[in-house]
Amino acid sequence: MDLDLTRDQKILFNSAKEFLKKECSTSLLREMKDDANGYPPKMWKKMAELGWPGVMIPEEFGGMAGNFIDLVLLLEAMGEVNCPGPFFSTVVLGALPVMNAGTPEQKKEILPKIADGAMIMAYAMNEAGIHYDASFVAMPAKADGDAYILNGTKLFVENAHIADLILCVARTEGVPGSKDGLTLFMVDGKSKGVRTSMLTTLAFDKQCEVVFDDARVDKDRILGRPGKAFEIIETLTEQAALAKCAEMVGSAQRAFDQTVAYAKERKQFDKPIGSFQAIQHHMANMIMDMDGARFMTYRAAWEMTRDLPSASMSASMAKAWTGNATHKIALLAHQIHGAIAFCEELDLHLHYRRTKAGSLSFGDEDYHLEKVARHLGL
Amino acid sequence: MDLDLTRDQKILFNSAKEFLKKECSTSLLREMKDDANGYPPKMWKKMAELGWPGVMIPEEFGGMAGNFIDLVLLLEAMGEVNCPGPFFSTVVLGALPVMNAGTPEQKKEILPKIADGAMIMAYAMNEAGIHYDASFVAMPAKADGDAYILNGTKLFVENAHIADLILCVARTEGVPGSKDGLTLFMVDGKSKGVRTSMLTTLAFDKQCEVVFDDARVDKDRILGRPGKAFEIIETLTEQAALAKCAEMVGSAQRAFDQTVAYAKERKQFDKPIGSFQAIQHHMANMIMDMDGARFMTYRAAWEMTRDLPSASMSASMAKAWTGNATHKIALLAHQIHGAIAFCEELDLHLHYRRTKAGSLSFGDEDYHLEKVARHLGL
Amino acid sequence: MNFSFTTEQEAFRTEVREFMEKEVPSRWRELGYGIWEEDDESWELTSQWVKKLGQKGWLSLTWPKEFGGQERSHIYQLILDEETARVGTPSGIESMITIGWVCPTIMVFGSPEQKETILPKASKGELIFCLGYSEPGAGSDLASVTTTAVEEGDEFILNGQKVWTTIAHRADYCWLVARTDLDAPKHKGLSMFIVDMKTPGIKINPLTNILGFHSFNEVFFDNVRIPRKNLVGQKNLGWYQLAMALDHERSGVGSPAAMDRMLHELIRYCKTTRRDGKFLADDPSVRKRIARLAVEKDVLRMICYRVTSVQEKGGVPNYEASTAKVFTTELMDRFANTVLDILGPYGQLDRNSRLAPFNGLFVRQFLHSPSSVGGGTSEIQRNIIAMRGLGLPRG
Amino acid sequence: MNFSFTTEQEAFRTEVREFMEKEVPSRWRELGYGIWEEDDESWELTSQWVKKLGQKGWLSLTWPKEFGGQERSHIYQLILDEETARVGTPSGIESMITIGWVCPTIMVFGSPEQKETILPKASKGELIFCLGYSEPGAGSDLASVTTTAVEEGDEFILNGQKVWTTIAHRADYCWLVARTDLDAPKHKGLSMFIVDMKTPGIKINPLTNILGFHSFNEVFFDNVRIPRKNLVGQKNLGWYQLAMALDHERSGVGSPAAMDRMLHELIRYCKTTRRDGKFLADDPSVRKRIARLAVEKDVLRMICYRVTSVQEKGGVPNYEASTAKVFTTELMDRFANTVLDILGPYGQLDRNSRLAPFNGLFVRQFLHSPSSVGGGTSEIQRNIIAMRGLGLPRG
Repeated sequence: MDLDLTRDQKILFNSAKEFLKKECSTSLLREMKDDANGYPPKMWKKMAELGWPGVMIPEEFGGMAGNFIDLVLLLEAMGEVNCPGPFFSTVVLGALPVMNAGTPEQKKEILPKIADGAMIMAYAMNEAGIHYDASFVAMPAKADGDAYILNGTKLFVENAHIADLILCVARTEGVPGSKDGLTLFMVDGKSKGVRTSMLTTLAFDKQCEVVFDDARVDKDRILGRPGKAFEIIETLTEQAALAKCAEMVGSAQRAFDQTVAYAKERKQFDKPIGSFQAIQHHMANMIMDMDGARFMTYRAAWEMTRDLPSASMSASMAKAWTGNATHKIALLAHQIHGAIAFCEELDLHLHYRRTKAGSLSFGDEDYHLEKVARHLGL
Repeated sequence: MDLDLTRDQKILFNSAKEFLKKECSTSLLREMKDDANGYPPKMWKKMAELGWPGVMIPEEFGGMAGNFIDLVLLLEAMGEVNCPGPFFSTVVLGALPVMNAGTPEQKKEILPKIADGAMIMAYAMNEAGIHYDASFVAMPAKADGDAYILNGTKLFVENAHIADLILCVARTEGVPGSKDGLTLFMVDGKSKGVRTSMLTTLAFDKQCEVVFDDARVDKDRILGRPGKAFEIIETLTEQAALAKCAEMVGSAQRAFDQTVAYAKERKQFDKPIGSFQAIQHHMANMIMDMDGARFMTYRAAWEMTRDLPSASMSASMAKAWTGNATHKIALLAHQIHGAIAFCEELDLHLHYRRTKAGSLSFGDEDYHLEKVARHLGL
Repeated sequence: MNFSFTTEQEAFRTEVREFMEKEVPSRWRELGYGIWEEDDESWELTSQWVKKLGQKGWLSLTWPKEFGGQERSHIYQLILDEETARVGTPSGIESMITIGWVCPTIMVFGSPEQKETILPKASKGELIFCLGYSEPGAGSDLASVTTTAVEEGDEFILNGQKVWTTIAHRADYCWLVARTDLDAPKHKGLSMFIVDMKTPGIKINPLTNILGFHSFNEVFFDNVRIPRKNLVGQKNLGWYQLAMALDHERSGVGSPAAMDRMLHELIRYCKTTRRDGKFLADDPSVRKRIARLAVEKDVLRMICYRVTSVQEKGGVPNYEASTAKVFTTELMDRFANTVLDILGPYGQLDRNSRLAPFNGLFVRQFLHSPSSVGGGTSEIQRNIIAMRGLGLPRG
Repeated sequence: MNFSFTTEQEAFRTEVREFMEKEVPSRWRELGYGIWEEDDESWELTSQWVKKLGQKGWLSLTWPKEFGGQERSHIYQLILDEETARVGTPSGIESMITIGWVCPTIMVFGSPEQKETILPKASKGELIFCLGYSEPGAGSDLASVTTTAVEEGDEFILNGQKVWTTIAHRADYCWLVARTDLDAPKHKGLSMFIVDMKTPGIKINPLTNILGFHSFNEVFFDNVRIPRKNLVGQKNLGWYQLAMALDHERSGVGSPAAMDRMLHELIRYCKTTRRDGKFLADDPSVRKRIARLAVEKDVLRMICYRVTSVQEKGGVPNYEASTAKVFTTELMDRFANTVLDILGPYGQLDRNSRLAPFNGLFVRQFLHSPSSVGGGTSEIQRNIIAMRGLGLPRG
């Protein structure tokens, strides 16, 4: 038992932070907020050169063959700077399900492109009427000869506007509420009948509304078996929830670090504010939330790398804790900074936004507590 | 709008506190803990002379014709000293339902005796399988000529061991879960077929297990209509919940006062501990909980005196808040006192015990929040 | 003990409510409590609105008649605050500063001329102050301001910088605290001034807040000449006058009514919105969370009513007002955060997203509350509660 | 990064668990974590038990071999702590003091003779210390003790009073801090002593705790003569030696395992107990509360594992140990309180009530936790976390 990073993990983590410090400044974030794409393709290209998009992709497909901990460390580093771009939607929501459920041909087609940084992906599950439970997907996919015709509207599809490939959950059988009958389609992002428009979101991430209007998808563009996508989605949701934890941990850590520095430097009543017991106790609470979030996340990631049956509960535990914990950290960071934190320029609000948005994605506290309850045999 | 007590209310409240200061010392509590009856009959007699048991009973039955606020103030004063005895079970759980649902004859029979201090009452609703919802009462009462035969076991019946009259909820029709079919019997506490034994409880109150073993009750010893007791019970539960709030407010107030005094007097690091910000902020939180609990309780009581339709929601709001708030106060009182609070002699633990026991009686936070939700139209 | 309002008071409430329902522009209802949008158009709306209130005499409801007020009891003010908050007006920081902080202090410490110049116009909504308190080095520790006002003949020469100065770019005057004795202990060398914002030497640098609005500013004073008649009260006693102004400031007793409205809308939404197969209103956890917010909102109401109740008897609510302030701030945090949780992924949607519930109201509320430290952080408020309310010794 | 145990470590866990299952008297399982019953009979049980552990070598698991230890890694200690806590032994404050605080300090600062006299016997469970730290005027501010030890020839003459001295009435020795220099600043005049409890002049006055047990005492010292050889380490450096002992003391890394067991039993109870028409386990609010406890318990486990992880690399966990202590104390509070809420009216039932769930375990836990300030209050711990862990300046 050893809670420290290994030498290799440290190298990966530190070099990622180094890279992002250089490439992902706060002024870049400011630009990207209003940028149509939402990320600088140059940075994405450099990430690809470093092998990031292929972090978990097997070597035979051009990846780094890393494990979930490596992924978590990259996401944590990106979380620290609130890094924009297609990493999450492409790697977590794209590469992982393809690795998990793709045919050898599909893997061969898609994974090398992801590893190269040549393919951007997006994941379209959510619809009106859904918070987190995919079994309520209603959007129909009707068989029509060698193809399916998709009709309906998907929501909260991050990066749909730039995606080469959209993984879209649609119903080929059954009624909303049933786990059976869901199918995962690989839809060309540029294909006819797919229209995207941008949502305005708390975290300035590029989430889209995607309208499928008689969008035609060939029958061989299905991930997993038709009607049997639910299990793939479950696994993906678990992985995505944990990946979000890593982002939130990074984001909260930065807000925390800034606050420690500020508390040491800012003087009021002729003393650094960090010498006041009220501030000290806030910060003691913050570090407990922080450590809890980090190690719950690491543990679940570690269990995932070993395929342990406990990984599923650990991921839900991590998500149930991390959303709240990192929100509290970001909130206290604001409170300790006082009025200055209300200033857009300070960037503290980006952490406040990101941690909250993360906690609302891929299952909130309630959703994951109920999962934990089931794992506990309740 | 005026949140202060009126002159008369102040007189009642202060004289009650004065009386209890003299009559209900902490050494008395210590004795009463192991006393078979659990209270000193002399004190009860004096209370009766002051008119307390008849506080809300109309003058025609020998009472003081006060209102619910007067009752609340007496209970608050008693809460401050964790006063033992039959007041709650006799006045809140006995006099109120008789006033609410009794026939003129029943009132004439019972209320003057209560007002005199000559009759002690107890209320037997709870059974195995019930937390708070009376519709799950299963205990059967079978008609047998001019009487009913009661069989079963009731739990958490405070003062059953000394009660002259036990109000017992039993089922004359229907199945557990149904609101219909419940009947309130007035059972002679000394009658054949009624056996009581003491439960060992957190707050050292005298709660009993009562076994009804072919207990025979005449058909005219019913409060309200046969099978229609549910509404009476609902009203009673509401009143009892609010009355518990008043007790908890008193109990927490005393713990709070002791803590303020201690924080001013106790020195560590050459300063009164009350000058440390951590202690100050604890105490600021305590006073917000305290004020909230008090005024939520007063408001509900005031609305009850006016029979306002909002009183029911206000009572549930008060109970939902007060249980938690007073528990937090008592807990922080312990924490601020440190090791000394772990000493039996200090009596602080009595407040910690009482506030918790109160929060578990007549509906906990969850139960009353659900009531509030329904009142809100959810 | 009495938790109700008189028939006369209820009639006033009806009058206010009807006026509000008719007059308040609907876009304001979506803005959120304590938030006002900052562009020229919305400022125009706001200032017209304040003037309307002024014409009704509602800005000076509790003022003595000699200052053009109606000498109504504080209960009327409470009712007005509640109805203003309920209907969702931007709750006007501009009138809060001018009417809530500046004018009451002028009534006590101001010169006859100051009273005459300021009060009648302010009561009509024709004159707006900004607050020159905070500086880069003086936030919670307000007494450490370093802006100086040096006496020179019949003038004071002002030099220094203020920051977080809300609506400096709109205000007619600045209500400013500056150091007039550099050698005295820090609480004893401060004075208060009324500074005409058109005086030469004042430079305003806009700041953008995290909602993306321009609401506050840096204000630089470079040899700004203030006529002596604009000194408020006594020289070097500014700290004590300011402390009194802070006592007034800490109120905000209308906020539970704003929460009433938000709850009402939230409940309607939950009863009509299906997620994951059921109405939100049928989810036990949603029911419980909303009910808890309702309870906390009423606890806050009691705490606010007590502030009024103390005022009504001629007292100055100090620690009571601090409890109201702390509770309001923290409940607003919890409120917004809880609503975002209930809304799930939809909780992320900000204004102008087609599907944004309440058109993003709670996103803005969520962003607005954590930094609302105007009038002192919750930490400072808790110190006040402990020391003034409970008599605990100074640390 | 590694969250698992080696095969060898797992084998040790199995060994410990099997031993515990077989040897632990069942009545202990109902007592609650950190609670031990105090009467002669239970004391007899406890001291036999400690001796059994001593015979297994489990009291000195991590000690260097030169002191009779096994030089096992801290992970073995963690496993032992977990399994001890899980099975519900009274978790032995007596061995916690002697083994956890006193002996490690003796190893560093003790004389060869002290090591020889104390360590072997202590490692066998044949020798018990009580802790002479707190005094009526010295709690959180431990450095302000006023008990004096005046040097006189080859002895120190001890006068003063200690309080909250747990198991003083059972202990062989007292591990005592006293003032040896009355003129020095308060941290610089303290020394540590090993005091034989049979020395003439010691008077013990029992105190009853709020659970009704006699567990702690007042101890009076009236001209008690301590031989110079019982001075530990250097005269007047006691404070620094004591601070080190406190670093050891703050651990308690087994507590999550105790919570595992409690949760397990709670879940079984909820699945088999119907209330108000349904199984408790079917109540969404109960499910959520239990799940939250389980999450918090695992967060605590991570925090505890980190303490061990730091130790394992040769570090001294100071702020990490403080987070473990604060989190344990506060989670135990929440845990007991939440369980009482879930149990409803049944939550009031204490031991010996026929229907008391878990025979009142959680009532005792509820009573036990709020005052568990041994080793420093949560306030002091938070100061330590902020100052040592984050480098925030002293207030």
